Amino acid sequence: MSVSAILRSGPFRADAELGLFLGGRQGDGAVVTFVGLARDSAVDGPVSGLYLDHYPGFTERSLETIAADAARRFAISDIHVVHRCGGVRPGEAIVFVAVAAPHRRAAFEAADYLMDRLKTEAAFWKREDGPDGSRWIEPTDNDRADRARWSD
Amino acid sequence: MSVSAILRSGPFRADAELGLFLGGRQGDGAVVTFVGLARDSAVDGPVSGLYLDHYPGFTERSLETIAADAARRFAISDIHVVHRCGGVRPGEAIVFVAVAAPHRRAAFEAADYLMDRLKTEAAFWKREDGPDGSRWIEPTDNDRADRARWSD
Amino acid sequence: MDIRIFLLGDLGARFGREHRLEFSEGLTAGEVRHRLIERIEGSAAALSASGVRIAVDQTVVPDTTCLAPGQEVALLPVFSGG
Amino acid sequence: MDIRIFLLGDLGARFGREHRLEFSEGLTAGEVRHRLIERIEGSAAALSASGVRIAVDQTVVPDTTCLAPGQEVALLPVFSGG
Repeated sequence: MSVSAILRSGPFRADAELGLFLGGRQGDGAVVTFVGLARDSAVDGPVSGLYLDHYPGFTERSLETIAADAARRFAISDIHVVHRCGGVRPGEAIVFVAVAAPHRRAAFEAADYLMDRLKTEAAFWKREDGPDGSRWIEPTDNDRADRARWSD
Repeated sequence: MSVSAILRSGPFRADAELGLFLGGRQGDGAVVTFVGLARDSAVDGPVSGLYLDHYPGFTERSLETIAADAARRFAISDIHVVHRCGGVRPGEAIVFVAVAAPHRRAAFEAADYLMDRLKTEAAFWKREDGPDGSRWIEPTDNDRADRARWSD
Repeated sequence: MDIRIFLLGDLGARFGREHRLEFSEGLTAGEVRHRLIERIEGSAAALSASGVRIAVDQTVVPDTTCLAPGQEVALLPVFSGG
Repeated sequence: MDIRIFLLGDLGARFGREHRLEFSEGLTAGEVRHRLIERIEGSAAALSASGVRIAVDQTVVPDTTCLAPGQEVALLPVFSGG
């Protein structure tokens, strides 16, 4: 099993990450990926960019813990997580999650679980920048409800 | 909304499909993909290859129907499905599904639904080839149970 | 005009993928199935299995459907899925 | 050796990201919080908010935790998630 969780301070290509993750894979029938993209708008209006503040070391460990928890919980083979920090422009990938498994149900569930954890427990502090200024944001009620679907 | 479902008779690159699907996307926060790979083994032992027989025209329409049903059912923006026919070697992609949505829950659910339908209702007849000969296979009990989670 | 018949999946592998039957007045989808069984030795169990559906011009129909000259018939075993 | 203190997220943006305090015997994590509040005008409500946790050498701890010289303290607002 290979479990990796990586923090990146600049743009990365989700398609290239998928290509590497798939390369040479013969025993797994299922690969599920999630790509979270920075949107050009939010509830409050247009968004010109995001800034993800992080605490070096601490943030990386929060990603690694979430990936390791998913690996323990589901019948999967490999997990690869890439997460941005710093400035992110609309259309760029914020997060890439890939899960490989012999069968698809475990792959879907693990990816879903990873995202619910990452959206609430990854150690980031996110600022949305728009024409009317900036605001620091917290997980939405939806995010918290999604997280609550998984008992600890 | 863009909904496409394509049949391919030769190998394709899932990473390239993802790259095209992501390109220029700014209003959607979530992209979920599923890649189904040909495995090098099955319950009965090693598998040297698959052959997916199809009925030209009829099979394409079965893919299009499934994609259109998913588009109607979930709050998603775009769907792209690529499915192989003919001979497939272990490690090659059999199916690629991508769903883009403003929010991740709909994207996950639509991808999950698409795969459950495709694994039971896509008009293919699949032969597994191995050292002890070939056998034609039907959906597994798991596949049928997964499909039954979605009421029509 | 003849009726063209396709056998898909294992049916095609065992009994030949493409067949032709002479059209005759009142021919039904079910009758096509029976004529194939008569023509192909050992095919009765496989071709009459309840899971084997019949498509006429690419639409699945009941066995009682009447055919017209030049139509395309396909015998479809249970789909394996993708 | 001084205690280094990091304020993350909006706390860092409002009150400065990095601070230093002179270590003194018996200093606790909660005492660091109070000394910062005294030092930074208008920071009381934000720094004492219940959601703001304290990490010492990168591990979240209760306010009663005793510090040692040279340790690193961080004040962590509620994570936004990724």
